[in-house]
Amino acid sequence: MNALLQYTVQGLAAGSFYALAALGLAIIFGVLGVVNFAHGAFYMLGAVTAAVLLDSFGLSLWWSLLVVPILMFGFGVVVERLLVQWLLRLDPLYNFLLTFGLTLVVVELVKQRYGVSGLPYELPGALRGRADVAGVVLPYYQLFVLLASAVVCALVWLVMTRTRVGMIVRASTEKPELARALGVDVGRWVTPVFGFGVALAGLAGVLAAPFRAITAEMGNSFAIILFAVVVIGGLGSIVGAVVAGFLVGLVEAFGQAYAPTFAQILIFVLMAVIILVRPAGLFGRAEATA
Amino acid sequence: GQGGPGSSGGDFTGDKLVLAVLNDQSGVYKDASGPNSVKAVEMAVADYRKKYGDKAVVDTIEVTSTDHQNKPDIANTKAAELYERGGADVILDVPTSSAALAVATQAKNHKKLFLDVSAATTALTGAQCNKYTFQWAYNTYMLAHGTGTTVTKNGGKNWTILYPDYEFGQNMTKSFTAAITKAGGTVQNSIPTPFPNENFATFLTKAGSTNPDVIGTMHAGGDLINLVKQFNDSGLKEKGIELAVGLMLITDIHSLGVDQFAGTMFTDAWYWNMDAESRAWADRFKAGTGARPTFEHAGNYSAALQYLEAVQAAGTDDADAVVGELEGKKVNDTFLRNGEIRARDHSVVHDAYLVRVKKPAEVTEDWDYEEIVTTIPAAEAFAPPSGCSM
Amino acid sequence: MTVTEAPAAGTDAPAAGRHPRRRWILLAAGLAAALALPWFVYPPVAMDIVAMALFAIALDILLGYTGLLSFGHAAFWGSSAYVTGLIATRAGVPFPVAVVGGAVFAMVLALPLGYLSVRRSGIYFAMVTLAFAQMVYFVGYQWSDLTGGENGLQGVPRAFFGIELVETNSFYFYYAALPILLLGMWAAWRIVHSPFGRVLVSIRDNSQRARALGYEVDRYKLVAFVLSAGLTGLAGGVFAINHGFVALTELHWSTSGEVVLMTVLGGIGTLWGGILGAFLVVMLADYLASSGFHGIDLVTGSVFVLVVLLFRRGIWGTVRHRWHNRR
Amino acid sequence: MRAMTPRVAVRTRGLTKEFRGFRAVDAVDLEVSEGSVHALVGPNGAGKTTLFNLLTGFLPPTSGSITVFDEDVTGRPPERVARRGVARSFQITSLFETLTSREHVELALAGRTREGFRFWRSEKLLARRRTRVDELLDQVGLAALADKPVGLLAYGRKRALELSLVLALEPRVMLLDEPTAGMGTEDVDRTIELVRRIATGRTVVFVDHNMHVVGSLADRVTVLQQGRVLAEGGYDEVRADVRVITAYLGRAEHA
Amino acid sequence: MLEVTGLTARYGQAQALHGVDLRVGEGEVVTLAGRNGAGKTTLLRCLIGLHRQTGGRVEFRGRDLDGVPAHRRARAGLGWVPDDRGIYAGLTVEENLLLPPVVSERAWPLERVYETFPALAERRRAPGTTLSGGEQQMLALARVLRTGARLLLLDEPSEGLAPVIVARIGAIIREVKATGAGVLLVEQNVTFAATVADRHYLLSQGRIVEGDLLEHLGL
Ligand SMILES: Nc1ncnc2c1ncn2[C@@H]1O[C@H](COP(=O)(O)OP(=O)(O)OP(=O)(O)O)[C@@H](O)[C@H]1O
Ligand SMILES: Nc1ncnc2c1ncn2[C@@H]1O[C@H](COP(=O)(O)OP(=O)(O)OP(=O)(O)O)[C@@H](O)[C@H]1O
Ligand SMILES: [Mg+2]
Ligand SMILES: [Mg+2]
Repeated sequence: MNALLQYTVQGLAAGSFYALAALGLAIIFGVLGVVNFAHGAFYMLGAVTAAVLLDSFGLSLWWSLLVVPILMFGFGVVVERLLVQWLLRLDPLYNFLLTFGLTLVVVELVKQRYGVSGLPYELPGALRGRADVAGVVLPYYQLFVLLASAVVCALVWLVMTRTRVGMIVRASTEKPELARALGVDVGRWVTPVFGFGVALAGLAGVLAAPFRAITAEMGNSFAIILFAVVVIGGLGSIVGAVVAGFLVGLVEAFGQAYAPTFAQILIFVLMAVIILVRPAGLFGRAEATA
Repeated sequence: GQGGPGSSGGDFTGDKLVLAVLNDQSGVYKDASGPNSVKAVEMAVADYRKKYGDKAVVDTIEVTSTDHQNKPDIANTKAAELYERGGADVILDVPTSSAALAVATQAKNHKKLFLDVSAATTALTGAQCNKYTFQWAYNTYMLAHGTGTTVTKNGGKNWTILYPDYEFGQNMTKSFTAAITKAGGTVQNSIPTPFPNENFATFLTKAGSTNPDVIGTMHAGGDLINLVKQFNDSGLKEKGIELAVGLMLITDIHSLGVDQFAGTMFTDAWYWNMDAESRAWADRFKAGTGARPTFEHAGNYSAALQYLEAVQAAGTDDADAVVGELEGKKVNDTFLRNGEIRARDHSVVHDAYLVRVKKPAEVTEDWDYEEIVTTIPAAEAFAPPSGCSM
Repeated sequence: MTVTEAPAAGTDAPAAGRHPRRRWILLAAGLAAALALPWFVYPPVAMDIVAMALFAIALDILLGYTGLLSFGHAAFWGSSAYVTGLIATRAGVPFPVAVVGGAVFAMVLALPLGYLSVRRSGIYFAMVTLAFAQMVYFVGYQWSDLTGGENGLQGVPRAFFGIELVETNSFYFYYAALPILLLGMWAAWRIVHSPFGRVLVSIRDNSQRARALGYEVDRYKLVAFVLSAGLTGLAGGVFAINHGFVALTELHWSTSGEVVLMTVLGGIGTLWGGILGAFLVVMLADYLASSGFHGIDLVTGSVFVLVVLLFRRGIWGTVRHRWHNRR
Repeated sequence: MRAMTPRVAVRTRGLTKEFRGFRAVDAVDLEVSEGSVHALVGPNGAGKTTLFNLLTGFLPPTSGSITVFDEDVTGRPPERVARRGVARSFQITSLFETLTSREHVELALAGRTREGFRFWRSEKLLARRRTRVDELLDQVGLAALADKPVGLLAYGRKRALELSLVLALEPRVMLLDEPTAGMGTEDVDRTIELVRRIATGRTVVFVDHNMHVVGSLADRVTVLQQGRVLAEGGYDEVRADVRVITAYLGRAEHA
Repeated sequence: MLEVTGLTARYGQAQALHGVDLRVGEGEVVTLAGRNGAGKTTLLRCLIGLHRQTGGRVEFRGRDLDGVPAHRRARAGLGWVPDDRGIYAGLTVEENLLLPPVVSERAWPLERVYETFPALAERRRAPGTTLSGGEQQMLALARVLRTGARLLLLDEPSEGLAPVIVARIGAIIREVKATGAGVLLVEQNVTFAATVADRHYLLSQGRIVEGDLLEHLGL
């Protein structure tokens, strides 16, 4: 029983990273129609930036949680202006390929600059330690990650569904020409949204920094699992991304506990099953007919 | 060139000697060997020249470097190309077991030398050994045996092993289990983990649930760092459970910081600050590269140097003649202590070291991370030859 | 927010070649180039180029002509390589037989994977194939008794009716294996310029409409998928024999990405583009590995970005487009 | 022309389609006799296109059944229905952007054969029916534009091509969704002529809001409203129906 | 209000508009008729700024529009109803209505929109594209009315609509006209056009041609 609870907490904590990053991926897809292959690389950049800031300026985790997403936002804006925007009106596959190429470049550059063995990162004192609740060990940091990710996800969901910004942003993507002809300044919105999605990935990266190996390659397998997450949740569905993120975290934890050999395959099997049973994903809208 | 004084032109194909470093210049093993291995080999060439001066049997010595990108298929093609077209007399380094095994096959087919430094698989000197392949620095047996035996003898009787579920991890686990059992300990549980993997929380919970004295991890690189970070955050350390690491390089400690690893034990093939001779060499190395050497860098230096010595003795680059010079030779150099190039299986055996990672307070300079606990004599450090027929 | 069925090829890839005479000239030139290649390029690398070219062409049947981006073709390439290697190692048959065995296996594997994948289109298809390929990769990984796991399948022989020259010399081996690959390319060419190819294009442009005309879209996609996998398998098998060994890399998603790069670089929906793309990518990798420049991904990635941004039609496609619009 | 007791070409029983609780088509019983021209009219959103989608298999019904010449086709996929001789045009133009008009018609002609799977044959196989293709294109006035990719054609031309594709399938039952939408008066009249010509010996069901078209073509008219059949009968009969006037035609048309 | 002189436009090599002259005054409803492919849609897209003009001049309320981006033109009071209706699948009916910004005091409040189009009120929470073709047309029209555009550019608004709805649209156009706004109505349904329009233009192969409209169309 304790073990079950323990695995649940660990699964949710692991799911926090997926949920946050997948949320960014889903928003970018929902708004720009871009499946951002580079999302894993942006997650990695978030972690690396945090590590570099700590090393060079002694910037603590708390500051990094604020500063890195802002930097990543700026980076996302540059990427969108420089690259992504030119392909927005084309088949989404082009941006998939573009960001695939971008991933190779970014990962390689980080490798060249910071080596491959990883960067050190220290957990701040306040978050060290753990609570022991009836035999279930709850490290403070895992709880913190869980909380932070839940709050951010909820906020984002509210913005996208309840505000005019969210609405404009959705319209701008679906038919950018028409939106312009209706008086919406599309260019003003697409870029910040992309930046925002990137910032979310960066935030996930910062949260992961004290907890995971900070290497240039850290985003690679993460990205593939993220795809599974958004397919399970339904591409472009914000709720779906978050729920599926936590779900995949749980599947991973329980898979590792009870079928370690198949733990990796399990997530993809889940994805295959979802595709067959509910092709649009748990929360996705079905593709229109005729 | 037409051969200067002392050269005996005709005995060298193309009138020159080509040492080809084939390794990962850009991927995960870049820091551990990578470009600095090339530097180490160049140091060996310089030292050889200095030592023999006019008496050197060959004038022109080239060092080339090739990136196998950690892909065994590229390693395979490149090795063939180096032997056939690049004029390579010897290939050095080659991390990643799969790549090393592929290169060994090429060495055998082309009847040219291959001195492996950075790959750990015992297959190179076991089932897949051949006349032209040598394993210079270490193997999984050495790693497991040193740590498993010594830690158990020091009181860590009950073990749980976490290993990445691929051949390296499985081999390491087998070797560890054998060593631990032989030393009087028990392995309660060995838990495979996916590879690569980011999230070890569940595995650590499982590993800790039986309250072992030691958790042994057979992970390397990024996985190892993930695991250690999560181990430190899991509370297992406070429960008095120790962590022993199967394979670790000084670059891992450097990247993660000493305090994360403080107290962790592992077996090293060489440490740059272990004595004055090593230190002197490491200082030269640092002057050239700006970094401290890993044992793989030193191993490459040693392999290149001994190869050149053998060429000097043979007076030719003919592979069979050089192999003849190398086989059975007893050597001592910067890297090899009490070394012997075993003729039976081409395993280069030498002293190994059980080391402990220093506490942050004990660190007095950059890269000063290790403290040698025990020196494991060459005869014990490596397994006797088995399974090799050339 | 719906996923468009639109083709990756955009709207300017013509349905089929409409210039038969020029086609024959090109074919002759291509054949001559293939025959001359090992004189100029290290033969095993030359062999890689041709094998990769067939791989890219096979992918293009899906990407360019059916509008399906498979990001998991490494599954067929790699599994055929393994099966070819295993047949060659264990049965000792002449290598063409082993290669055909590998290709057949790839097609058999493509049946269930294709059956599931073709239910989705557009970007979903890319992600689903990527995921399935990842599963195949893990299976290859875990099943190390058979595949050798991390170490790969070592020592695959090159048996060829006891003709020693071919078996030991990669220059002669090239000419022994070339016909298999050329046959595969010819098959691809035949497929896209067949009635079947026309239906594929119509599915790419508008699958709903194709259904209303009576075409069972999913079945056509599946057949295209299996054919593509078969040709991929042919290429992967030759590749395995050429190298004398098979690595897990062949199953890895980076291999899937690499072949997509070749196809896109050369030009989607052109076939010839795949050949050109394979040539450039393989030569580049080969050159960079010994150039002292470390960071092949930097180059590969930049090429990807530039091509997608500036020459979406790919090199071949751009040239052809210019040619068409010249008048 | 018509047989004494015409067979029923299309019959639905209690056909219903719900979208998340919203009934777009509600228990529709429809009978279309063989060889007749049957118009489906009704206000926007009445469920006409949805009914077409059900009849052609593009949507599975929530309940109810569909038979074509006494064969149950309920729930069959579109291509299977098409092979039973039921062909449709689309309200929103739906073509293959990179193919030419000629290639479209060739594909349509091959749709009922197995030729599409012949990946080992040359595509010249499809060009065999050249005269038939030319004839079909000529019928809709596209002969001169036959070799232009349809992506470059104006909207009205595309509508005409839609029609020729339906014709090419030589269907026993033709479902035309607003065949004259977006056409100028001249083209409308030409289309009426065309439909009348091809309707001989075939069964036609069509949707159109142009009462002129309905009046010129339809033997029978079914009026749908909110997914239900509001009225059915001959054109004049339906036109005079008070319920139809209030719900659909309005005063303007009445005048 | 709108002055178009010598407007030309092309698609690649092909010239689509060969110098169009056209004028719409305040409170005026002007029909633009012409056969399929005549260039009507192209003309409207040039006016709203989605297709680049290659020559000529477009003046709206005394201001030259050349180089003005589309969203500025919309804010200046051009309201476009595209031929494909342009309804957003990702937005609900109500969001579709609320998307464009209000540009003048003439704007219809939401209540008035729903009163006029009860079908939209009923389905306000449904995704826009689940509406039927006709409902979508109404939504597109309602959307520009809500912004209070000064000049409506309607691309075949009666296409595919039931006569009763067409009549209603006629009434709405008259209402718009009464508020002083102008309407440029692209229409093939001449019978309908005749009931609302003050003047007619006939476009043929990218040119405005002289003569009586009805005669030209053979009526
Ligand atoms: N994207 C395009 N590329 C090339 N030519 C085009 C394009 N769109 C339209 N055309 C051509 O421009 C001309 C005018 O087209 P336009 O759509 O403006 O006509 P229209 O009068 O609106 O016709 P319809 O009544 O069918 O809507 C046509 O000949 C058409 O073929
Ligand atoms: N995929 C769908 N999801 C939800 N509702 C739908 C869907 N398709 C159609 N509807 C609804 O069903 C009703 C009937 O739509 P349909 O398109 O059949 O009408 P129609 O009679 O063809 O109208 P029109 O003459 O305007 O084309 C409409 O209210 C529409 O909103
Ligand atoms: Mg309809
Ligand atoms: Mg138009």
